[in-house]
Amino acid sequence: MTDQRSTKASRQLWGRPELYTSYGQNLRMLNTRPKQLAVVAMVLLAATYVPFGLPDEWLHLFATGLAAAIGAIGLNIVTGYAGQVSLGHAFFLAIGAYTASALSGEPGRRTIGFGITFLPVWLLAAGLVAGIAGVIVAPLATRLRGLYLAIVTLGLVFLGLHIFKEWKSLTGGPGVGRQGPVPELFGQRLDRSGDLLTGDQKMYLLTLVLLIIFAVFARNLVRSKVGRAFAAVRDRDIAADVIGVSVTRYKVLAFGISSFYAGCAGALLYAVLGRVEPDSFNLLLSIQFVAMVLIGGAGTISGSIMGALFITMLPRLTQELPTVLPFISSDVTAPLGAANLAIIFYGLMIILFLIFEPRGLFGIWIRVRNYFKAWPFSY
Amino acid sequence: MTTFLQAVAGGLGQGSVYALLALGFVIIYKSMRVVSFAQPAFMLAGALAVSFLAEPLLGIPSPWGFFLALVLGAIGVALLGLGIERTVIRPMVGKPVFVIAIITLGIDIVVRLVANIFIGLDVRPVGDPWGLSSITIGSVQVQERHIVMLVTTVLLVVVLFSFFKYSRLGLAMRAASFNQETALAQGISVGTVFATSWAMAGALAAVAGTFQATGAGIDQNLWIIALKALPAIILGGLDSLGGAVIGGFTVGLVESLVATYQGDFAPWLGQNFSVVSAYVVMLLVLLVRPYGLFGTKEVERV
Amino acid sequence: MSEPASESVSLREPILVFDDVHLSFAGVKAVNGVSFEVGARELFAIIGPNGAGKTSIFNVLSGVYRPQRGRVVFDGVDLVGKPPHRIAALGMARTFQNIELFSNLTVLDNLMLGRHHHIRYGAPSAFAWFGRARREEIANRAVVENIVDFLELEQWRAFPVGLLPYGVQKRVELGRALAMEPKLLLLDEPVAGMNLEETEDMARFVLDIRDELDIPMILVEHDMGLVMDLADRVMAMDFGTPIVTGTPSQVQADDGVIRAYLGQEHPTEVTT
Amino acid sequence: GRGDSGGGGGGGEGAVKTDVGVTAEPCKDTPNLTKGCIFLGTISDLTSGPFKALAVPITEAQKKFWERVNKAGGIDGYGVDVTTYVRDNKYNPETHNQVYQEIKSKVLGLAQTLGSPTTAAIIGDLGDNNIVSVPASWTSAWAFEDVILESGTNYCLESMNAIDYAVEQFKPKSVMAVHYPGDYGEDAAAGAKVAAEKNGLTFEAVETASGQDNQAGAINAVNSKKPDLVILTTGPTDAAVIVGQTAARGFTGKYIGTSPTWNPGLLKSPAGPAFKALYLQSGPWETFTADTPGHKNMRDTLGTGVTGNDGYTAGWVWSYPLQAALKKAVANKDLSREGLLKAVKQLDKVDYEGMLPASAGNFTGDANAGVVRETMIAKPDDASPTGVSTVKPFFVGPTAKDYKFDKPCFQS
Amino acid sequence: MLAVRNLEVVYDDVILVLRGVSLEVPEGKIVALLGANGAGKTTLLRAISGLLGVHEGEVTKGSITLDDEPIHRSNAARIVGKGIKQVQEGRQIFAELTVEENLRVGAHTNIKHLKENLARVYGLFPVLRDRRKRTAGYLSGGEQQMLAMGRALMSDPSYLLLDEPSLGLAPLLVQQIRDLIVQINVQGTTVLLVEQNATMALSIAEHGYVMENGKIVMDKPAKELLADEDIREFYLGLGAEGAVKSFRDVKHYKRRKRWLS
Ligand SMILES: Nc1ncnc2c1ncn2[C@@H]1O[C@H](COP(=O)(O)OP(=O)(O)OP(=O)(O)O)[C@@H](O)[C@H]1O
Ligand SMILES: Nc1ncnc2c1ncn2[C@@H]1O[C@H](COP(=O)(O)OP(=O)(O)OP(=O)(O)O)[C@@H](O)[C@H]1O
Ligand SMILES: CC(C)C[C@H](N)C(=O)O
Ligand SMILES: [Mg+2]
Ligand SMILES: [Mg+2]
Repeated sequence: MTDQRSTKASRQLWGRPELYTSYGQNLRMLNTRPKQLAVVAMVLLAATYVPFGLPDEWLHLFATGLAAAIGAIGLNIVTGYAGQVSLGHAFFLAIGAYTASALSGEPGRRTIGFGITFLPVWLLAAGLVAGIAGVIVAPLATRLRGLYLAIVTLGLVFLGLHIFKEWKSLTGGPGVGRQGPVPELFGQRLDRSGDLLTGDQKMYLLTLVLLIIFAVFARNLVRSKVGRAFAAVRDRDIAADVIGVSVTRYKVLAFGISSFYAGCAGALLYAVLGRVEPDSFNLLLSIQFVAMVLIGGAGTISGSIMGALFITMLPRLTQELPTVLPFISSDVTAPLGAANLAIIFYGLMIILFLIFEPRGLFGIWIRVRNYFKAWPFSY
Repeated sequence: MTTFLQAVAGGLGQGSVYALLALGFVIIYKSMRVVSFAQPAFMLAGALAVSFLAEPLLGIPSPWGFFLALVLGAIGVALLGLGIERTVIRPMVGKPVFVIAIITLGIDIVVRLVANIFIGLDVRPVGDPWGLSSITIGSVQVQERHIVMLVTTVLLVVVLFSFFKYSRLGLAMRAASFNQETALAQGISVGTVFATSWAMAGALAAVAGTFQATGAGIDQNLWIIALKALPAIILGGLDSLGGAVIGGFTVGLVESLVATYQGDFAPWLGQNFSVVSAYVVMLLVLLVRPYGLFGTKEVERV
Repeated sequence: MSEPASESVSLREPILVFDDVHLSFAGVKAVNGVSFEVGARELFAIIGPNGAGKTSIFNVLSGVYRPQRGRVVFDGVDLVGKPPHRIAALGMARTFQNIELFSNLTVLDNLMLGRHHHIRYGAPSAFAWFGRARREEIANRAVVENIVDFLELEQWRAFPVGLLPYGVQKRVELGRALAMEPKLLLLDEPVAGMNLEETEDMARFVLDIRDELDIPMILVEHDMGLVMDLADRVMAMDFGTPIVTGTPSQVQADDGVIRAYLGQEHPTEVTT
Repeated sequence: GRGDSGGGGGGGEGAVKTDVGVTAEPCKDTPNLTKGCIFLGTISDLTSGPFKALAVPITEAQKKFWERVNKAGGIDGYGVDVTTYVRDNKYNPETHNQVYQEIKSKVLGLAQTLGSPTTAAIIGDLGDNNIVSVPASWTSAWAFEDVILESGTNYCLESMNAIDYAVEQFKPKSVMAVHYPGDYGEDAAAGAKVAAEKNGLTFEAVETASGQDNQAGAINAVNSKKPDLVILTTGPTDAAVIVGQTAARGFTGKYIGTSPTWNPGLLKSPAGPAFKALYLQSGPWETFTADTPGHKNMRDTLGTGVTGNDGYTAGWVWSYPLQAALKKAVANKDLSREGLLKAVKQLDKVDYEGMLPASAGNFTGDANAGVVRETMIAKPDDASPTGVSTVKPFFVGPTAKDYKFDKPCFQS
Repeated sequence: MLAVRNLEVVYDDVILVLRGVSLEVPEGKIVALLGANGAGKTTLLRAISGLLGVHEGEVTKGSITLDDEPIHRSNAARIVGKGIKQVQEGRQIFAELTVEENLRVGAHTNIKHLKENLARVYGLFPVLRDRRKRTAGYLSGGEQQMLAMGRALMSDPSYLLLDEPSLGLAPLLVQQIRDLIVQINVQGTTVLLVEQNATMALSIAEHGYVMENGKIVMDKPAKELLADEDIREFYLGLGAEGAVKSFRDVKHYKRRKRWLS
């Protein structure tokens, strides 16, 4: 049991053209050369070309998407991995957003503020408060299944909305809102343009770095004992219990971690967006996150990132329709103008997408990969 | 006492809208285990169809023209539901229910937007003859439209229940929802079952939408009311028709009573607490009964 | 038909005492006053008609059902009222009548799940991965590879179990139970639905487990050939109550057992 | 990278200085105005917010207003483009801020930023970047903001006048302000409170969020307290629910709504009879059909295709000061953001073509000097295209006349 | 007569499972289909009863005919309507419905004779009558198997496709099921029987097919199959002299099939 890399050292993983010389190597996150290269290339591109080659408006959008991706990973942990479909994500996003806004807000305004603008402090606090809320809510989840759970967590969103609307000193009230978290790092306001970088560039880089950290952590989690336990709880909870996985414990853990991610994402998202209005934390927001997870592919971290970017960018991309299809009016108010068409297109994309590939973007990637693997044979 | 009865009357009227919506949700759930997020759009489409039909039909003496429009509108939305089921939902049979649920959401977005274009900027009257007029029964002022809504709903529920009782469809629906392959192996045409359920749900949503629009007209945000049916169906149990009706009326009553009394007794709960009161009741029920009042418990055995 | 194992193997110091257990479901008495003991190296079999309560006994043992009455002492610990995962940690492992594998996971992951309570690190180490989590994963992976070898699962290791043939799935389930390093192994119809070749393989593994790993077992099975050939002792039951307990040949000859369960023809005889 | 700032237009000696949002190429719709193109952004409630029925005609009127300016030679040879950067805010401050961030690096100023709470969400940024903006709202906060080019009275004074009028007409004893949260509703409620106190009436404020299903609390408050007069500051759809439902349950008091609370569509709604019986509307200027030169120009420019709506009137009136400021900036040879702001501060008079009192349009400094105090009162009227006809033209009530501003009303 | 000709079935567009299977089930007969796990027996039954679609499977070649009328393009409901009914492998009952509701669903295509058929099934499986109002999912494994069988009989099918009906049943019940199959066959139902319990299947079948790897590798009258040396060794577990071997001996050797490629 103690030998680690000696005896059964070299094993070939099925379907992989590589030889592994130790379990450790086999267990690596990126256990093939092509995977390593692809990820390194992606990160380089994201860290160099994007921030310096694209206009600020797009960076802003990317930053939004990257912050959302952290939330999507969180939802994927509880829904995709642990199988507890939650429509309550908006609630946890809100808790994070408000914790951070209150901590970093200017004291003595209409809304509560403590003036702690140092980013790591409010980010962690946002995650922790949301995580604790998740742990408190989780015991419900152990009693409920499937859509019952989904709709109950939806109830959480509605109750949350009510509280946030009423608690004006925290949220500014409906239709008014408050300033989002103030992102400051070592005395530098990250959302304001400086001599070297614009605010959008800084926020983009910030969200990128944080997303990478959160994604790597999530990836570690899901390939560990904990991730396996989540899958067990998801697929067959009685069997999981019988082989020694405490169902309650792992459901609570999944909710806690997921909410922690949601809290951090909420805080970041609104640091990017700049303004928080309590009505935003509604059913639609929750559903958008579910859509991110499903469109990206449930149960994959990279899928969540793709899904989040896709869902955040799609409305903006459809705005470009008139430039591509000149017969569409760019007049916002025209019945079949770009604004309306963009929404229709958004709906259609979701429909077509999931009909064509219910496993999501990740599924498309798998298809492409399998196609090239099997090429030129069919069966 | 008058206040109480007035609140009950209003609650039952509004509850009938929730009950109809809840029935639609439950019928689809019963046949395919999916909560269809397209219901709000069907509701809006139905009200809209009725508002367009009611105008020319109002030549027929008042309430009858409106009811005729209502029937035609319901049939129209039933057909819409049928068409969407056939083209968009059918290919997804057997796929994870949450994927289908998100697809219904896509349908909702598209249908609702098209409806919005027809609604235009102003609130659109639905063409009902009652408006906000009310009659006084004893000392209680009851809105006429609430009486009509309640009566129609009760009639519809009776018709629906006898249909399920005397046709093979009810059982076939449940069978299809639990195990499509085995249902097929018993000779059940699962496709027909699904199509029927979508058509029925569409028609019910159309009626509910029209009723909701009496008294205030059709606004782009009318659909939000459909979400009130969600605590109703959970309360009653996702796959219980009776539960849907009871849940719907419960939500209506709870809301109305909370709106009436909470301001005096528990103002600290916040001004529009009535809006979320249904969810609170739902949570309380679920603490005791995880499958709602009448829902089927999922069987797990090793 | 071979001779039953000698008495010496069985009744030393029982690992399990099942004492007057009652379990009923809204009127159906699934287990109705059942008592038995299993010896430390024994292969104990339970037979009985469908619905006799065999699986229910397993469910009581593994904590899925809580009996209304009775005592279940496993390795000196009373199990009644303990949740399944605690019982699992005490060293009770089982397979299921209907395969209960995690069908989206690979064979290796399923087996690693069997190691769950042998892996000690928690969520914080899991996030960090490097260090404790990685070390323990590698160590436990080695244990799991031994089981893969033992059950001849090499060629299937990286497949999601949902795609595997039925017989192999049953083997993986056995492997998952073994990965738990149990003190008692419960097998619920391990060869149902298997062809002869697979049944023979399974018989071989069961014998190996007993001989090489020294794990006592309770076997529930309708394949009388297998039960009679392998078991040290057999308990036959009907309607939740034991009819007779004894050596295979004793049980096989019992009139009550023949009437309720075996029927007139001997199942393994063939008329050509 | 950085945003593509469209600046750098107009070279040559003695040229007009520009930075963001002014290009040297002419606008695509006005190739004849060769000096360049001034891009102005519009953020309005165009699809699904509570004020969409008002916002769409506002935006349309402004488009027509600037078309007319361009036809008449533009701003001294510069064309004005208000159609390229139009965004929908759904009357949500969060969305408002988001779309503002999207367009801010491309425009010189905002031809419209609709709503008080929404504009409040970006006011800091507008000030920091010297982005001169025309509000589509009338909150008293604008009197204290340099970059905001407001027109007409504010909700605070409007409500004071409404109460003074009601006191004169039907002698109410109790007043309730039912209002949206934020700088719109709270401003009106603050004014109502001042007037109620001054007139010795009991006063109560009830806040209500937008959305048809959020009105239960307000309806109950009105029905259980039964005030004699309700000052209503919401959106039209919510007003219909409140007025309709309270009337259906037997409420017989009066309502006076601030101008954006009204929409001609209400008369056709089920609540129509209730509105006719109970409702009056206050307003910052005469309705669409009035007889001033400005009103006439507006109607001519819009053409016969449109049905009257006071959204048009508002959009039209609000545009005059920006036209004046742009003119002054070009005359100063400085069309940069800073230059435009400087021009605004020099503006002591704007020609509203008679749509506002002659004194209106003073942006040089003191809030009390700049503010317009006249309002009018109208009542529902099926015969009028806008659904209302004037019952009392421009007047200043005693409360409003003496009121001194030292900060926005809702902050006191 | 039910006839399968040259059938090829593909799952997920790529997994070729049946490679040209031909088989005949003459009216009024019992035909047994044997084969190792994964040979494709269930797939063949699914193809006949029109249930491939649910599994992303597709008939790519060949035909299935019922009295010379092709049925491999019909949908499942229509095939059941023609009197072909499959008892799926592995207790596919409606777990959340009660026992009696399960039986009533079985009668979907034949509600006229609901009462008689219900009585008949309860007569055959008295346990089911006792458990009538119970949720089917909580039945024991064997009871569920009985329910699946009983449900198929509710529509009086003329062709019954049985997929491992003896799986998980007690020896006594296996005998009863065997008698039952004979009995319904005598009453006029044609049976295609897929079984791992070859002894049982061949003892009542007229004709037997052996399938390996998606192909029929042997096809003989049941009597001859019982005499076949390979069948005796690999399906019946009999040694050369006809003696039953003990599982205790399995350690010493591992059998390998000879006829396979
Ligand atoms: N959770 C439950 N709820 C209701 N009844 C149950 C439950 N579990 C078991 N039963 C009933 O208890 C009886 C015993 O079931 P059990 O599964 O123990 O039988 P078994 O001996 O394993 O039969 P088989 O050989 O068919 O698997 C059966 O009649 C069954 O219907
Ligand atoms: N839905 C499916 N998708 C892909 N492959 C499948 C599917 N169903 C079955 N297969 C494959 O087809 C082959 C034949 O399976 P089938 O179930 O028909 O075998 P069988 O002879 O009935 O076996 P058993 O005795 O285990 O029931 C197997 O290799 C199986 O893995
Ligand atoms: C014109 C209106 C849309 C203005 C809005 N009521 C506000 O001030 O917020
Ligand atoms: Mg059992
Ligand atoms: Mg099979």
